[in-house]
Amino acid sequence: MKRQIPLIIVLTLGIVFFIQFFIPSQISTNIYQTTLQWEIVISAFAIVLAIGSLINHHMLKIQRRKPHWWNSIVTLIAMLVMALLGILGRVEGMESLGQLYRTLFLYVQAPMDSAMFAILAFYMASAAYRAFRARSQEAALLLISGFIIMLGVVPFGSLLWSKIPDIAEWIMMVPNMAAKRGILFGVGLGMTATSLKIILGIERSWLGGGGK
Amino acid sequence: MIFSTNPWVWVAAILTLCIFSFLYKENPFYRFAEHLFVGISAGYGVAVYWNNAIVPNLFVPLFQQHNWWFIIPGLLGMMFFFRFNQKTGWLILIPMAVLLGTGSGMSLAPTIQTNILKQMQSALADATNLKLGGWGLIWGIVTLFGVITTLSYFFFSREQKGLLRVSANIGVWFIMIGFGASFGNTVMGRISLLIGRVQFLLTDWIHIIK
Amino acid sequence: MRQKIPGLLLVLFWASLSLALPARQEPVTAEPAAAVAPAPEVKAGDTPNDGGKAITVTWQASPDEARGLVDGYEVLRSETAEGEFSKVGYVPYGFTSFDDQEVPQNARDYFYQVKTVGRGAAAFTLSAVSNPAQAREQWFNTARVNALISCILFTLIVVIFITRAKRGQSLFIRRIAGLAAVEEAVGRATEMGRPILYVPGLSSITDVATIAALNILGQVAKKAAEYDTPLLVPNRDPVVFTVAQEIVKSAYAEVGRPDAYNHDSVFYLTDSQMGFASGVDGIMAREKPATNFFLGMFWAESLILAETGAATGAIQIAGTDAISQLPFFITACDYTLIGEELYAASAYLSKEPMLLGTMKGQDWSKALIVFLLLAGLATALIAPGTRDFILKILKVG
Amino acid sequence: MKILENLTKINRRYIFLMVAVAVIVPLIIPMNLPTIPGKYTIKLYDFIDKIPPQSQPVVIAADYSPSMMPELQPMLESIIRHCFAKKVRVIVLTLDPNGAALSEAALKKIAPEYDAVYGRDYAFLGFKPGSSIVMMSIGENIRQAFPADFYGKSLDSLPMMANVRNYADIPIVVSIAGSAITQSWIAYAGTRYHANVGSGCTAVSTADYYPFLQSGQLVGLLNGMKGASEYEYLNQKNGYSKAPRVAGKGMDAVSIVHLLLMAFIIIGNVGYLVARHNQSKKQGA
Repeated sequence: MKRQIPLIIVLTLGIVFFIQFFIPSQISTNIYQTTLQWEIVISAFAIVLAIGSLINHHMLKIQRRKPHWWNSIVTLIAMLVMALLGILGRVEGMESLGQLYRTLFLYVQAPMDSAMFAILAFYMASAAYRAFRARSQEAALLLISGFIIMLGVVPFGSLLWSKIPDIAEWIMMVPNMAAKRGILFGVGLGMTATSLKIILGIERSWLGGGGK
Repeated sequence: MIFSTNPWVWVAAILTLCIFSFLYKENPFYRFAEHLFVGISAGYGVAVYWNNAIVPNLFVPLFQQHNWWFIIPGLLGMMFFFRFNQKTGWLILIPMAVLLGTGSGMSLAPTIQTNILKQMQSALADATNLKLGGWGLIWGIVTLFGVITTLSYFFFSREQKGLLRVSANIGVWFIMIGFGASFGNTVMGRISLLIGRVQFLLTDWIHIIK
Repeated sequence: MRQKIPGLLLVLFWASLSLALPARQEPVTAEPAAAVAPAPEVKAGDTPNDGGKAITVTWQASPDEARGLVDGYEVLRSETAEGEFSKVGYVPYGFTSFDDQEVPQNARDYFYQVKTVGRGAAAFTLSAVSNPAQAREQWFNTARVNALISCILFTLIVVIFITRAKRGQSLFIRRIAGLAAVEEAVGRATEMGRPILYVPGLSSITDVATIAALNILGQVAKKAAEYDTPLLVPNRDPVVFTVAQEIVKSAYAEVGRPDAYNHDSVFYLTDSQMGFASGVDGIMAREKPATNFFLGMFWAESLILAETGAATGAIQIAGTDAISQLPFFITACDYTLIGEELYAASAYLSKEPMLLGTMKGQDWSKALIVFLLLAGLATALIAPGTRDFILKILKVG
Repeated sequence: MKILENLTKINRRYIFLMVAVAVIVPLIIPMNLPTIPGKYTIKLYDFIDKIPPQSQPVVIAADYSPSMMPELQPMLESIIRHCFAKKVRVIVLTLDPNGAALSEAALKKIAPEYDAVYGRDYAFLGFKPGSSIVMMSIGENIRQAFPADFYGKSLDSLPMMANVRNYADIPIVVSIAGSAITQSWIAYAGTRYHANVGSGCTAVSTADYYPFLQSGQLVGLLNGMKGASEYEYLNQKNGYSKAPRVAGKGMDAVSIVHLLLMAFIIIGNVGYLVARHNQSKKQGA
């Protein structure tokens, strides 16, 4: 029973929305659009569980005085302040809170966001140094094509041989495109098969414990 | 050196440096920034869910437009809360089933369209474009050949022997060349992001660069 | 090159224009220009494959278009053949059809006229009135027949192999390098007395990669429970977080160690992509997990996670169907499941006949795609006339 | 030989340090590395260069938000400089809600350098939501999409707009963006309304546009920081700009980091091959 009901729901909705794709009529499109809106609402409620977990996780650390426990206080306070400012800032008469919310986003969250992104530049270097080694035939191909593309970017490459940028473009257009498409076919079939398995109730991992 | 007088710029600059300090090693400054980042972005997420999902998609239809159908997603969403009780815990499978059922049903045919039919069409269009002639056509056919060999690498139910082995190996070559190229092609963009940060530090915070 | 010539011609045209006219002159009131020829054969009909309230109008290009005297066409609509026509749209020259998307009512007659607009909007000529047309809503999208057939075909193939598998036919699945390493990786963590980190991607539950990642999480959690190795599962999506917690919990129960399950091992971090990455980076640096799993959907954070993990000396097994992120996992991780290998993983690890059957069905579909591509290539090259037809069959509607 | 083997184990912190130095130093001290313009940059530059002065305006769609500034803002600035120097009129608009402030700042900064007059030499239309709908309505009449400019003045009150109705009166639309919006410009302005379209895009998305370049649907393309610096270089070479090269400095940093990366790759491989050689000798002995 506890397994049957969810499986029946999945089967019914799966078939309904598979068929919906082929029906262009007004009612069909309305149902589709309303459902999309409903899905957003449903998944939004799960954030309560998630935040519950976050609070629980850090409360435990504080209570047990785990190493660096005071950092958990930072997380909890930051979360509460930001959430409250964001929600109350929309209420009439409290626009100044909304202003503070935007300032915090602009000068606290956004810079850290960009800084994490920028760290990628360093990691590209260390990853290339470590992994671009001609350990095998395949690794050598990875190395050579990556090298040529990088050479295509710098003026030094064109000075070395004026055809380098063209070769770089060819690599992007021919072998790279071929690999991309080949992988896309496999991914597409795998995705379709998984959707099918979910609808038919074969794929049950989401029920917890492999659905046994 | 002239420093910015805007305290918020200082906050942003110091936090940026805290994050970068991780490159040396994990340290109290990074730890502080990390916990602040997780907290503030989680709080931001809550506000976004509230302002952009719950209010426009639930409260407005229910309380302003009096569209009582929207009680359904509200109730389904609230079923997540049954999790707090051992006995009723399984009920969260119902909203999950709704999300998964609609999601799978909706994505089935479009995936076939974009990942299979569309890709087949472009692969064939490139390989048979006689108007292109010469090298253009040859590269189109080479691409198609690469697509097929790459795809053959993903045959799982057969041992990689004989022709399949040869083909799968060629496929791996294409994959590796492609990955190397994507890697090399991403470097410039990532450095540009770093340049953006350095420019912020050296222009907005310390006025070194004009 | 071909595009460049008209561009150059236009440039020359302006050049001569600017030479002929003083640079800063008020626009000359257009002299009554010669009339342009009307658009012949204006026809109207219901727009196919839609929810109604739309009519498609088609016509032939005005004979003056070839002489470069036409700017475009205005489309006008009326409720009666002789009644007042009002403008509903405009298309530039080179186009001979227009979809009127704002038809007021279904199943009611409307008439159309096309107004040829001369160069520089200097002249207008109305066409004859079209036939009456009605907007209707359709119940089947004929442009999507190819997708429907493909879906049915694929489902059939998969179902055939699933039934075969159910009947007990043994099915083979080849070794997948990254997966063979799972056991070893869990064992290593146990030996070293360090935890296992498992990131089930950053996407939502409806993403197929997430489902595959959760599937593998179940298997990894079981092994971790058997060996009594701590497991860390940080999450970004609230719904995925809930499911992951259920899966890990029941994995512990399944191997008979429900008491060893730590409720706090599966936890939620934050919704923000980079916030999540910074959090996981911190965890890796502090807890030093012996083994990292990055399976599911990833974006730019892939390399941030994988490089930090590599620096802490962990064995790393990654897998994603995000093609743009695969290069980074390949370079920074010990094993990487490429695209479909991630989905194949659950079949491989569970050895469940139904999943293996699906896998076999997918393989046959791949064979079919290869066959169709080769057949299409051969046909279109031998008989070039068939090319357009072949491409039309595959057209996405 | 031991030293060579150690080349496989350079501490990552040294790599990070060198990357940091390679980025920071060129930004402070200009290196002026050679610039060799690529063919797609030259194509776009030449196209704009051939537009007769004080005739029909170029449209620049600056559809990006602040996070893409390092790569895209220099493109916008150098195209504007090129146009102002050649007295080619410019219309700037944006379809990104966060883009208006960026493009306005660029115009306000550059216009005085060339004595460009608002309404005569350039116009700023600001942001309009709706992307593809806006592109299509410009096809009919630009006044339909933008009845007034950013400052609320009606377009008819701007002298330069007198003879501008739609794409037929616009020699080229340059789409500067880090998203797929350029593809919409190609589809709507280009294919549908026969406009010439040029592109300036982030380095990561360049590969998506090669097919359009080959088919001629794009006049030319600026590829990230590299494309921007090449355009700056062409401007400077032809005497159209005396401004310091912003992207040029960035590109110096990009080039040096690339060379550094390539050097690291070579060093790593040398070390690796030596180590392997030594190992096989040991096994042989």
